[in-house]
Amino acid sequence: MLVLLLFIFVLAAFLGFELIQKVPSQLHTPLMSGSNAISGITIVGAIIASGAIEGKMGIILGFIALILATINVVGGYMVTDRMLAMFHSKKDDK
Amino acid sequence: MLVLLLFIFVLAAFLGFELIQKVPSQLHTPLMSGSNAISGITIVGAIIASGAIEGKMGIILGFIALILATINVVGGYMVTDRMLAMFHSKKDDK
Amino acid sequence: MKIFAPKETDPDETRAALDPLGAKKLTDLGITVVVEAGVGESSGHLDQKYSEAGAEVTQDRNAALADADVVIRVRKPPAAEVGKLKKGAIHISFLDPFNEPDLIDAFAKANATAISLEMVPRTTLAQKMDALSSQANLAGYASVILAASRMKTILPMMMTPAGTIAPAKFFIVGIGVAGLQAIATAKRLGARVTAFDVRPEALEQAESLGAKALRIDLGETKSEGGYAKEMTPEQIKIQIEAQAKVCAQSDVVITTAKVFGRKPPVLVKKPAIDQMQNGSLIIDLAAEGGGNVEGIVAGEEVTTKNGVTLIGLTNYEGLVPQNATQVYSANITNMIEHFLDEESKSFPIDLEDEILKGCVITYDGKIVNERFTS
Amino acid sequence: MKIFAPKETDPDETRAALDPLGAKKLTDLGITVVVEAGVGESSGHLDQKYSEAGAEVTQDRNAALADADVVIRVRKPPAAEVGKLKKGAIHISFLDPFNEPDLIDAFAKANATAISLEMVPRTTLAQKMDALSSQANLAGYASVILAASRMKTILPMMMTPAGTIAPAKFFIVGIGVAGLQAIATAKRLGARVTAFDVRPEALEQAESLGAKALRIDLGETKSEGGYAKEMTPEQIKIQIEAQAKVCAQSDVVITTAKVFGRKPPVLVKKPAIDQMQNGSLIIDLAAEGGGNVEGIVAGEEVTTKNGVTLIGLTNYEGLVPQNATQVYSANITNMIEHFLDEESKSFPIDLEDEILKGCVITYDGKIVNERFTS
Amino acid sequence: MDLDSLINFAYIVASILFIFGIKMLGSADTARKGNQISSIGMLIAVVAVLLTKGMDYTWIVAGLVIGSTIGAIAAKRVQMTGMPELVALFNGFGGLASLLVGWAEFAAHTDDSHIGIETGAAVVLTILIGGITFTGSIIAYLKLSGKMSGNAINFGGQKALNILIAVAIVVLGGIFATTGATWALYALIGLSLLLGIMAVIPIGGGDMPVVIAILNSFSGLAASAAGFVIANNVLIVAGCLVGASGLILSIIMCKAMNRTLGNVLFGNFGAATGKTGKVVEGEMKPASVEDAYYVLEAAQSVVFVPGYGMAVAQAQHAVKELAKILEDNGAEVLFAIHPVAGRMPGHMNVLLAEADVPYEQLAEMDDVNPIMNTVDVAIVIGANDVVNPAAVDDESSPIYGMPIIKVYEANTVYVLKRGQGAGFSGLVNSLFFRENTRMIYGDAKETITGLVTQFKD
Amino acid sequence: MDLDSLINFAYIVASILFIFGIKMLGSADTARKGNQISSIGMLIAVVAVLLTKGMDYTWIVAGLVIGSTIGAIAAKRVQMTGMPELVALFNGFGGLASLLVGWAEFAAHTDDSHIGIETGAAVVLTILIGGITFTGSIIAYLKLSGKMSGNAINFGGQKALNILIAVAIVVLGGIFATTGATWALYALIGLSLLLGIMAVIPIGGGDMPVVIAILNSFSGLAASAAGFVIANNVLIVAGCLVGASGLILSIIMCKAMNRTLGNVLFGNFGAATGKTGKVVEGEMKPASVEDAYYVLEAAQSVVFVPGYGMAVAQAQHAVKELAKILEDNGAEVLFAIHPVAGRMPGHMNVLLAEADVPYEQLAEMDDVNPIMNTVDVAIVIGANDVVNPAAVDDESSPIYGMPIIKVYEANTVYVLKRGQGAGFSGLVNSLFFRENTRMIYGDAKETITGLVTQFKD
Ligand SMILES: NC(=O)c1ccc[n+]([C@@H]2O[C@H](COP(=O)([O-])OP(=O)(O)OC[C@H]3O[C@@H](n4cnc5c(N)ncnc54)[C@H](OP(=O)(O)O)[C@@H]3O)[C@@H](O)[C@H]2O)c1
Ligand SMILES: NC(=O)c1ccc[n+]([C@@H]2O[C@H](COP(=O)([O-])OP(=O)(O)OC[C@H]3O[C@@H](n4cnc5c(N)ncnc54)[C@H](OP(=O)(O)O)[C@@H]3O)[C@@H](O)[C@H]2O)c1
Ligand SMILES: NC(=O)c1ccc[n+]([C@@H]2O[C@H](COP(=O)([O-])OP(=O)(O)OC[C@H]3O[C@@H](n4cnc5c(N)ncnc54)[C@H](O)[C@@H]3O)[C@@H](O)[C@H]2O)c1
Ligand SMILES: NC(=O)c1ccc[n+]([C@@H]2O[C@H](COP(=O)([O-])OP(=O)(O)OC[C@H]3O[C@@H](n4cnc5c(N)ncnc54)[C@H](O)[C@@H]3O)[C@@H](O)[C@H]2O)c1
Repeated sequence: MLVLLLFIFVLAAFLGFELIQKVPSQLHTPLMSGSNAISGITIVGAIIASGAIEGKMGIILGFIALILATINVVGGYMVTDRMLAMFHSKKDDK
Repeated sequence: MLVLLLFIFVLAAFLGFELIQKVPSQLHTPLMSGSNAISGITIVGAIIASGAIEGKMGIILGFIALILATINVVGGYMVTDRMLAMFHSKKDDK
Repeated sequence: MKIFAPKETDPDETRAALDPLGAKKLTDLGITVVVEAGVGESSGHLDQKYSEAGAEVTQDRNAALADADVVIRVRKPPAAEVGKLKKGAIHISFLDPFNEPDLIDAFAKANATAISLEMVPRTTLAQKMDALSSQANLAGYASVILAASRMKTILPMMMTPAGTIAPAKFFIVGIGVAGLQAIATAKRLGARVTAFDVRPEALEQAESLGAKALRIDLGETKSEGGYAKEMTPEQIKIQIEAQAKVCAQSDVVITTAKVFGRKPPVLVKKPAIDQMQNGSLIIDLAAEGGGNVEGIVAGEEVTTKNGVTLIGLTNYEGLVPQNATQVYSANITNMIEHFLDEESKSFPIDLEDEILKGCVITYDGKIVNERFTS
Repeated sequence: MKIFAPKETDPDETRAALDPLGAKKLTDLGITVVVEAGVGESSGHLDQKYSEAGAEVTQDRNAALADADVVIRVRKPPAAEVGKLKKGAIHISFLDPFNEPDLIDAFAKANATAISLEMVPRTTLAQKMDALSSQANLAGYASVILAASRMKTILPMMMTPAGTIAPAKFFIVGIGVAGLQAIATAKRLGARVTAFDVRPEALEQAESLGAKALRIDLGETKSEGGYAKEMTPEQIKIQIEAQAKVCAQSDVVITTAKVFGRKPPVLVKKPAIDQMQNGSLIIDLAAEGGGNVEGIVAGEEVTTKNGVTLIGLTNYEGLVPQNATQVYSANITNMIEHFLDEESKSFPIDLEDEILKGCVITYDGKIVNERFTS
Repeated sequence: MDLDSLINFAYIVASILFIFGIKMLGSADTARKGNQISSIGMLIAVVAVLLTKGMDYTWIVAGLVIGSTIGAIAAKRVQMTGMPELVALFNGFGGLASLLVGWAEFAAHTDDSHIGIETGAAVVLTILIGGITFTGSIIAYLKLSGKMSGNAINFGGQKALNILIAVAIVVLGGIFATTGATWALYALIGLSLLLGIMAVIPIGGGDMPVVIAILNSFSGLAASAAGFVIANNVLIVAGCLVGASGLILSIIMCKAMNRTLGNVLFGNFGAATGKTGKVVEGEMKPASVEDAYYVLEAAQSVVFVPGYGMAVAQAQHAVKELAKILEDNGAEVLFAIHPVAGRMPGHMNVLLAEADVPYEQLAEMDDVNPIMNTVDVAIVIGANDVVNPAAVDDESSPIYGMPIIKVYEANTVYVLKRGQGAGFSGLVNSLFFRENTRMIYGDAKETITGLVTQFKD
Repeated sequence: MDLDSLINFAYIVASILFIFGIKMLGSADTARKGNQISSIGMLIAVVAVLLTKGMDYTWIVAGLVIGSTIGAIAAKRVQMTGMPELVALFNGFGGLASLLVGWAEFAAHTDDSHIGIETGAAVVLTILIGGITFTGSIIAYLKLSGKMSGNAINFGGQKALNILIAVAIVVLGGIFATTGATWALYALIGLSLLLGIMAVIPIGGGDMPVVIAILNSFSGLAASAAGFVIANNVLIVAGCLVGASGLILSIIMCKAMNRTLGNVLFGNFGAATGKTGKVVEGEMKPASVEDAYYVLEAAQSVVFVPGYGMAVAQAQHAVKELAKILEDNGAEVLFAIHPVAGRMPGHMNVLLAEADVPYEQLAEMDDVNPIMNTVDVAIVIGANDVVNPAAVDDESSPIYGMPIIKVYEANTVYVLKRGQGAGFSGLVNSLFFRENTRMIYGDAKETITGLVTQFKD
């Protein structure tokens, strides 16, 4: 099981490296921000933790984690979208 | 379990797509030949099958598979290397 | 075979029919070459160079004329000299056959073979003998250099600390060989060039040299065999009007529009000239045949009241006589080499041949060329 | 303030000190402008154009001279006319001060301010008034056009069905303003250009225009203030020898080498000329000061025994008089505008000013320029 | 299909969407769509996990609502200029969340048995990476938002202290992983947070974007580590994707700044004993051809200012081609010719005529200066003196009073030159130090050809 | 670590090596090393699997020895020219091996219980893909080696038959996966093999390289499917990598041939009722800029032959630049100027002088023709009549007798033109159909600029 997870990890790592090849500098910030939102995937872990039926401590920690992760996800996607919208409208102008 | 394997498969597929970006036409054949050798990885399956302790039919099939896969692997790598060696020496000439 | 190149009789002619290089080539082919003393004087070739090339330099023109199998020159011969030719001799030169029926008759009468270089067909194969092209090319260049040396201004644009000098504006009418070279030369010197021709493909060619093509809708204007067809009077009228505006803005107008075998059309008329600036130039390369410009005088220079100078030289290529002689001489030697019978060292006239069919005017005592037998 | 531009007295001079555009600019600045009738004749500007620009056209030269606060012209004035100037008047022109001590004294005696345009310092700031540069630039262009119109051959290479015409070979000695423009113009026309200068940075500049730089090891050859230093006799000798080979292969040699304030060095000597081909040209832009070429005669044309023509015009820029006048006029008006006191509409002479310190020769009855006070 | 398989299948779909999302974010045309696709992936992952059997939704709903509200408001309210610091802040939250998830898993492990060495190690990694991400991001946020000085902070013994912390973390991590001792966990949390602070304070404000990119990569790794803790694929994949792509991105960003990653992160770090970083006011800012490409691509008006360097580089043909491309791209293009540009009168005219630049595009200095402030991009090609603002604003300069082409009034100025070489006059050019000027070093022809290539790709 | 973990860890390492291997194979400088790295990966995987507990090595050793011997000998013996077909053959073996592995797993499943729908489906896929790969590759091998006509084979009802086979496979696959019926398996095997044949025979010999690339991708997928059957990661990963990269590669290859994948695979397939494919003897062979780049990169002598098309395209500056690059690359470069090239005497001279091509590189026709047969590459830029061999070898041609530049004597000729346009004379140019001529369509300037870009990258 752990081996499979590791396998997945390794493949994902390579894939991550290959995905980003040549990014125009104007996109550096949006890309960072967008992938930051993805790293909010930890929200899934937080949901599992805060949805637990027992273990007060765990639930509390999970709850805080959930709030933070949600901020990261929701805020992250929205802010990225705002940036990109701005970028786009400038391009469409001409 | 199957889900994890699928996960692995999907990631590998994406990785495969990303790996090949822009290949000079001179390298088309060697690349094909080299990855053909890799597809001989089925040799691992063939070894497992032909190394089985029981099940005659399976062992025979495995044995044939093993021979074929080995040809593919050994021949494939060698032929690729020959091609690339030729290519290289030609480049170094000038 | 004996070839003779006499000195040109026209005092304005600076070219020669043969240069020492050509003489060498012919003697190497096994041909006897005779040149009149002083033949290359005005094109920069001393008699001595001809001797060195293996030619015989003679003072006796008449004897040489009577003796030669082939006589080569640039301009048409004086009528008097046609009779001096050996029977069956070949005479190669520009002949202006459309305007010289008497001369042609004289050739027929003299039983000489007259080859008119104007009539060499414009096929890809015949290009090496195509003297019209080789000379027009140099004429195009020379006309622009002449303009540049006569202008009170420079051609290129210059943005300098003492202000900007605007580029000179050239307008080239007729984008044949001469027109193209004129465009190329003026563009090289940095002028702004506009060009017009009735053949649409010529406009594309002008653009490939960086000129602006003036596009005038004239309806049907097809060309045949590389030459423009004569246009209808209406077409010419439309053209003249559309050109007038461009002329008014131009510092130099160069016209090169000829129509093969006919009088060149008059394309720049007085109203257009009157609108041009004081100090402008008009250079007419078709002046010899009558000119594309109203008021042009062949061989002379006229300045209008409003200060426009019309130049109508008959021989622009003669301004660069050394090169003009070089290529003319090459055209003629190419022709001789092309048709030479290696064995007998003779120039057999095969009237079935595509090229000879076009350019041989008289043969065996008759006018043989279709265009003149009617 | 009243400015007067008399007609040039030298009959060979085609330029004028002011063109209508300049007259307009000055009148717009609130200055009264007077020009002598016919001042722009040879440069293509009718008197009427000056009137239209707001200038007064006068027939009475002497009156105007006596009345003007500033007199502007191209060439140095006849000695007789210096005395006619108003006391304190400013006279702007080329003065050739190194060779005209008497003229300078005359100015001092007449209590006039003599500004010599040659002496405007070559700083970036003063470039708009730098008439040496603006004229040299046009001279460089004109010298090549002159060469092209005098040659028996064309400049560009052409590979044609009638053989290949080789490109003309130019050799430019002295890569200053005129030399650079000559290079640019010859290159534009397709010639092969070799160039030499004693200043190494000039060689790089020639290369940036596509010329081949002739590199001769001469040891130390620094320049100061944009001008070349005079070389030692040994250096000149090495140079002459190295150049001789290039000359022999060249169709045209153009020399432009001046040394500020001194006689130009003789750089092309007889042995080199003797090796050149029949029909070659040598054009000397330094002819006025004595020339870079042995045997040159200022203002004349000499053909050597081996057929090399030496041209020593004193005024190449005069070949394109309209543009030459345009930029000269701009230089002068720029200078006046630069120093004009807007309030009093006067031209105050501040001898502390970098530019005036350089170019004012006499002021207030004295020779004030450091270079001439010794 | 059973529920578990369904959830896992949803995870696969989510992962694929993340992959596409990241890929598309890397190119201008698809970036926005990419972000949306990745957000859909996130939605799928969240919905999927909510399907898990036996969950108590009270806290979940509360957490989601609170978090969404805060996130949305923050994202809406923030000024454009404040975005980078907000991203840093979000990133910190993500890191902290991962830390907490790891901790929670340990806390939920209520019976006294050891959690197992593998999970233990995963918890250690989660906490370590999450902690560094959190405090590091917070420092970055403070520096960027100006709430803390952007200067690099260095003090004696910094290096030693950092080594100490690192060693302690390794030791404590080992103890916790093997024994599961709670005290070790707490100590670890504290030290990780401290390490995050220590790592970022010595880095100057100008380098913060790279730091955020790195921390972003870390927050991905933290999520991935958390995924190992709770054995969840989508966390592993998504986190790892972010970890890897974030690393590449930060390397790319460094390259664009002509720096290396090591130089950014440790440049000040090692050599830091007492010496404080000096912030040069107005430095020459280099730019890459790629940077310029993106600005040019969006420019509506471009003015080229050629000088002697264009002649030396023989760049005129390439320049003409670039001008053509820009025009085809919808920009208005002019060539502003200074009268003394080059080394002879009309030098630029000769070159541009050779390259067949249309006369209409040649503008005189006096015509172009008045409109210069409406120009998006001015490209100075091997010109120097003729664009030196000293002629306008420095009375002590020898060229004071000379008219110049006022490129500095344009929105953005790119100066193409080979290096620090002076012009004909030998003067320093203050244009190069202006806020809106970027230097593109290298032979002008190479640079222009590079730009042309960018447009063609 | 237990043995199983160790093996699995080895698989991870092997997979990583494969990833690097494929990546490195894609670039000329690293290709050979990449192949070696991937072979090390293979070795690791094989060693790892041999560690599996409870194996009978008899057959294994025998199989390895036999296979290695055959493979090695074949690889050593083959002529350079025979390599493509050998690769096809190997590929087929790989596919067959996968098929057999799937089958063996089913056969080994001795008890009578159903193997399970998931494994069943995996077996079906393995057999299907493996079978197609095997027979498809064999056909490709036969076509390439000339043992079978390279022509496309078409017959009436082909399409219907193929659809029938496909339907049958789906049905049988369903039956087998759900019931595990052995007869269904055999039928499947047969049909898969048949489908492979049917798929490849309608494709012409010239397209075989693409077909092999596709089949290579298939053999990877077959291995991957086999991996699912025996639940083995390294098979899944390596197979899938090959599957995906092979697909991309075949798309790239199609692009280089100006074709689409669909066009190659089904071009003849659909429209094939009775009409037999016609093989034009001597056709115009298009090439891509990239192809030309690789040839030019290795060329020692290059002759440019410009014509009127260069003037129209205004390509002279780009040509000059390419010439410069080629020279810097060690090639000898000449421009062969035909006296009547262009539309006026000296037309090419004007253009090349404008671009500042050194006079030394301009060669006259008569000087260049004698050395033409020593020239590696002749590049004809928008010239047509002046290189038309009809002038030399076709007495009936109107231009017979005109001297031409004999580019056809060069090793390789690239002709740059926009399309099928004729020259001034309007004649067909047999040069374009020669064996050693490749056409690069498109505006000459674009093409040349493309080549320059290739060299710069
Ligand atoms: N026009 C005239 O008639 C004339 C005559 C004489 C003097 N001048 C003087 O010359 C100056 C002209 O000003 P300018 O702005 O044109 O030129 P400039 O001030 O001389 O500057 C040229 C710049 O080009 C750069 N450069 C050189 N080669 C290059 C290459 N291959 N690629 C990229 N950049 C290159 C140099 O910097 P790097 O070395 O760092 O690359 C240098 O800073 C004025 O001072 C003017 O007074 C003009
Ligand atoms: N030199 C002279 O003085 C002169 C004068 C008059 C006539 N001619 C005649 O002109 C001909 C000259 O031969 P040539 O080989 O130079 O030219 P050509 O035979 O006319 O062929 C030109 C070729 O260039 C191609 N082309 C046009 N535009 C192009 C572009 N933008 N990019 C790429 N290719 C382009 C055309 O094919 P696509 O349309 O398919 O692109 C055409 O096949 C000879 O027949 C000669 O006799 C010469
Ligand atoms: N086949 C060959 O190899 C070959 C050889 C030489 C020339 N040519 C071609 O033949 C053509 C004509 O050559 P040329 O220069 O000797 O021709 P030309 O001297 O007879 O005429 C000059 C030009 O004037 C143009 N013209 C005629 N009437 C006009 C009008 N009313 N207004 C404007 N322009 C007018 C013609 O179209 C021609 O372009 C050119 O296209 C040239 O390329 C072909
Ligand atoms: N600062 C400015 O803005 C400015 C303005 C105008 C000119 N200049 C510079 O001043 C320099 C000279 O200009 P100029 O043309 O008026 O100079 P010039 O007319 O005095 O001399 C012409 C050229 O001859 C060269 N020369 C002298 N002796 C020589 C010898 N023995 N052999 C070969 N060449 C010799 C000089 O170096 C100079 O290049 C140029 O570099 C020019 O760019 C600068």
